[in-house]
Amino acid sequence: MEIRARSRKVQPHQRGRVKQLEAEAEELRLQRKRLKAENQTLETLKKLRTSMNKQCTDEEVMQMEEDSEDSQLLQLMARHTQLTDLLQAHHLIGGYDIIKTRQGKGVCVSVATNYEGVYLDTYNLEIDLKPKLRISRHNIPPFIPLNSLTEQCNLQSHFRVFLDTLSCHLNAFTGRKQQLKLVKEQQKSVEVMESNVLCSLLVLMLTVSKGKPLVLCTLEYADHTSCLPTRVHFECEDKQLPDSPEWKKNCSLLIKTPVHKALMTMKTMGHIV
Amino acid sequence: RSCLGLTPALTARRLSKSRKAPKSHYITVRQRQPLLMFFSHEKVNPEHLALLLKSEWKLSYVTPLYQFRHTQLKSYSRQLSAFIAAEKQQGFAVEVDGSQSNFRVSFSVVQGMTETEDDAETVLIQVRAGFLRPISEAQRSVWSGWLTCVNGNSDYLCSLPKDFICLPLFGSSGSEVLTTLVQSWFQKMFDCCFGPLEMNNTCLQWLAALWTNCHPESSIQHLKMIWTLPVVPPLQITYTVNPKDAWKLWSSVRKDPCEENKEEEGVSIDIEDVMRFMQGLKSHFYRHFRLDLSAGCLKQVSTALGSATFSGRVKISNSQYILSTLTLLTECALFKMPV
Amino acid sequence: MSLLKPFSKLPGLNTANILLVESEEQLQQKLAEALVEETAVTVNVRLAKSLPLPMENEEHRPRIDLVVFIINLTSELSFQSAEASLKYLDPGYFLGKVCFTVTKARNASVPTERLDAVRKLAASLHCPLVFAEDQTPDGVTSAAERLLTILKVAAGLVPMATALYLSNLTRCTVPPDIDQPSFD
Amino acid sequence: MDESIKRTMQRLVRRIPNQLLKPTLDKWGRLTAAQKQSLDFTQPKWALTERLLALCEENEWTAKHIIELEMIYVIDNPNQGMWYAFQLMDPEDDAASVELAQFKEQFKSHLRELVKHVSVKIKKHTDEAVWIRIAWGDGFTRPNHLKPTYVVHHLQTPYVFVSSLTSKQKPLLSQALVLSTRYNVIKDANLSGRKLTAIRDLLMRQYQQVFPTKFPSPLTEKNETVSNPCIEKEQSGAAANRLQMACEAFGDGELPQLQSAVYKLETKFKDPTNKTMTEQEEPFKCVIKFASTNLLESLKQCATSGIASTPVTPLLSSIPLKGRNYFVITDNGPGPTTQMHTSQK
Repeated sequence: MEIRARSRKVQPHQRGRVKQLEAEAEELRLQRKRLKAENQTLETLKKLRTSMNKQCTDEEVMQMEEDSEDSQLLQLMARHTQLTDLLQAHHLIGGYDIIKTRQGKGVCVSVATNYEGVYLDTYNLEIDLKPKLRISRHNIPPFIPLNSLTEQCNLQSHFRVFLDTLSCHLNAFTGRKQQLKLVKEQQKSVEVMESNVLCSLLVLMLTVSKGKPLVLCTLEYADHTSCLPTRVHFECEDKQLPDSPEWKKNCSLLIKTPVHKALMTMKTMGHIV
Repeated sequence: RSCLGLTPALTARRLSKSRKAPKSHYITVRQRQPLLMFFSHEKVNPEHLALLLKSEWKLSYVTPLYQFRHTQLKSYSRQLSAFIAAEKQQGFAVEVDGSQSNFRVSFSVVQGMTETEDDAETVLIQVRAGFLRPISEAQRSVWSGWLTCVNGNSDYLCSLPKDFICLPLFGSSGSEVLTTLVQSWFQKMFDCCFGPLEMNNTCLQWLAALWTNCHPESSIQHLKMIWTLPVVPPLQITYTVNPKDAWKLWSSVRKDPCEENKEEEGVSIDIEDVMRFMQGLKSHFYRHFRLDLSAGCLKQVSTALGSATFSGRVKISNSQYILSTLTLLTECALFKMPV
Repeated sequence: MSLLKPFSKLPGLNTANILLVESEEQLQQKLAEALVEETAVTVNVRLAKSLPLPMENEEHRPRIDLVVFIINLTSELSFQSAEASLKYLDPGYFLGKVCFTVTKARNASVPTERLDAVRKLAASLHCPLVFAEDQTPDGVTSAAERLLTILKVAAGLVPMATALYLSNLTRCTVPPDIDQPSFD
Repeated sequence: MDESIKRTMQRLVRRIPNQLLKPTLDKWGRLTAAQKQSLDFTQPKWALTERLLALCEENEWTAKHIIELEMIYVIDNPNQGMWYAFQLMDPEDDAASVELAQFKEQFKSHLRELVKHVSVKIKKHTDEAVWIRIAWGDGFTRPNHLKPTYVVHHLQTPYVFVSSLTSKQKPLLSQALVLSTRYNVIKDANLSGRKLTAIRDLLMRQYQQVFPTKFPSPLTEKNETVSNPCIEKEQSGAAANRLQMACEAFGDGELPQLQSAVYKLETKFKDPTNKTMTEQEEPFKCVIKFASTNLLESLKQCATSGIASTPVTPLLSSIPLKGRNYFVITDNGPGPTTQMHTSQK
């Protein structure tokens, strides 16, 4: 509210303003049109999906084809959403993609990672079954402690536990990586001073406002299975600043929420530029 | 090449299927048993021999020379010097190291580099660069080459008209420009042709076997072969075998020596032996890498006794086996002769 | 072991079917493209790396009228592979329905022995031997033309000529002295 | 001006190719606008070198500045010289939390304890790699800036890449590295090549690996070309299978560019047609070297074209799998096992 009020105060030229508003209105109208079209497509898709789920007869599909020109595309889109939903459900109940290889002498496990509903990298492990379980090939980066995980979780007897722990590590890692990517994309004023391949350490340079000293924010992710930092630390020439109630709040915000979201909130609050 | 020709000697141009095992010929100093009558040579000038062993030679074949006389080498020396000087004046870029220099050519006979009476004596050509002063210590050898015929096929040599001398193998070492000049002078003078002498798979395999066969007398240090496989980018495979193991394999694939009649002619080596030897090496490789070397091309063979590449570069490092190596190369060069 | 048989299937109308066998799969595609250019008859080309052919294609594979073995002379493997494939052909094919094509014969790395071996093989099986230039489009076209001539006869599309008759005229012969060492 | 600085500068300028000289100097940012203007990059190298040496004197650049320039050039052009990979083993508990500042300080102090005269410069590069330049001296001589050792390490990973290290310096560097990264052991990873990026990608698994999946393979789809209906490939299934196997063994897309792989074979000679050799007790000793401008690509092609049989032998697939290109192969004990195991040098 405060921000809006302030912005209203600054109105330079009335005429220019009218034009600007007109353009804005036009754009909004266009957007409405687009949204309507989109909505309709979604409606059709929904219909298609329900009919698909009911395993509709061919006749109905034929009917659909007459209705719209893009029916084929729509069909495909519907099928696609259906499949992604299935896949998501599969992962939700804790499923891994496992297939047999080399005539049953081995298996290949895929561990998919996602963060905030976005699918990220998929990692694979090829595992020999005999004489005992052994990872023969994988594409997991070397900084994920695969060897110690196999020992800790006892690969031989608790394969499932091993996969869950590994998945946990991988999801946390890709999640942190994604957060870093988002920070770089969304927060142009924030400078990433330091990070490492494991994304377990992040040093950010924050600008409070022009002319004021910069704040060096260090985030440590000592728990490698988590997307949230274990320690947040501020450094500033203005020694008082980190202890101010505002920044105390920022600190707890950063510890509780993913860094890109926390920074967004700090920005809207006006704590950083 | 004619497929219908019925004159056997002229159509069948392929390497001998068997050859004598190389014997060490101490061709420089040691006197030899007079009973080996067809080794007409007695001594090769050690200086010449050292020169032959020193460098790597680029090989070419030469068709028979018309009216070449071993007695007129002095005059050839003068004529070739003059020819090079003339070409230089015409702007032929024969500068060596940018220095203004005169080229002095000398022809000489390398006595004793023959195996049969039909072989013409080897001719050595050296080009030295001097600094204007005609005779000086500062003269450096800038180019050398030789023409030879060792154990040339007597049928072929005898079938040549009287005025032709056959020295089919030409080796050169030094600036390419000078090689071209010398070749063009020979072409003009003796109505002959030069062409590059590539060494095909069989020839290189023969060399590998012949050198390995020498191992007990003179260590080969290693047997190194280089193959290239026709993939993109090309894959080069260097196969280096321990000398003892190479020799063991070689003796295991040789036919039972009892069958051979061990006369003074020595043990003969059969092409079958060579093929079995190569097959053995290839199958050992295949067992490990499941990759078939037969799909590729043998590009180079080398041992401590010498090395040879597909493109026709040869180095002979050991004087004892120089004649058997040159015999094989002479044979290769003779295939290129017109019939 | 499944033999490829020349007469187990019915011929198609105005159709000739050719099988190109080449272990290196270098020339066969180019050659196939040149062969199907033919307009007078429908030419079907089947490509294979080696014989035997996979069983699952058995049913819809047309009758093969001519089998061509393409041998790259610079590669020993190429020759060995062709030699090994031969035993999967019904003897009936050797009555004029097999042809050998060699490439890279002019390459300096080719040992003369290998060409001799190919010629002996072709001669012993009473097959023609065609030399092909694979580097230039013209070379490929002319090789394709020569193969087409044989193919049309083998497919019975040329009146008054049979494969057996043609093969008697075109089969490879070996000079009598091929086994003698040089000059001796 | 110090003669050694002059020599270092001279060497460095000579090393940098003409077309890279301007961008590198720009990045360095030690030249004033006017000085930059005065440099004519179309001039021959020796003239440029003379001019830069004069500027060197004028601006009173010290060794520090020259080192800066050198590091800029080397970091931007990492695919030069020979790089060797080392592997850190047996981490301490706090190995995963070593951060840059701590590492820098520790490494420098540990190395200085071991060598009296040594110049160490550490720089963090944008791809999260830490670049270390070490100029070695000994008890009596000052650090030699003409032959520096370069070390590249990604914190929290067990790999270190080193170029131009002598055997005398190796134990010193090893000790400093082990201590400052909080590991216990460092060993030769048996991987080397001219391209740092290639050996890094191989060890960090930053290239496209292919795994068997139950979904229709995108590999086969990619290779289906529309061709004449009259042309049919009889063995397309087998070809697709070979391609899949080759991709599983060596990867897909752009493969790390290794130049060579060496195998020291000390295995029994076994050949059913050769009784004498098969009965030999001693192994057949030979060394096999594979070389290509892109070795993995060449080997992959061998497998797809059928020159190499599929499935690819573990010996060849070990190159990407284990991230090594030097192997010693011996038979597995005296038993009848035909399996070969690779053992460390």
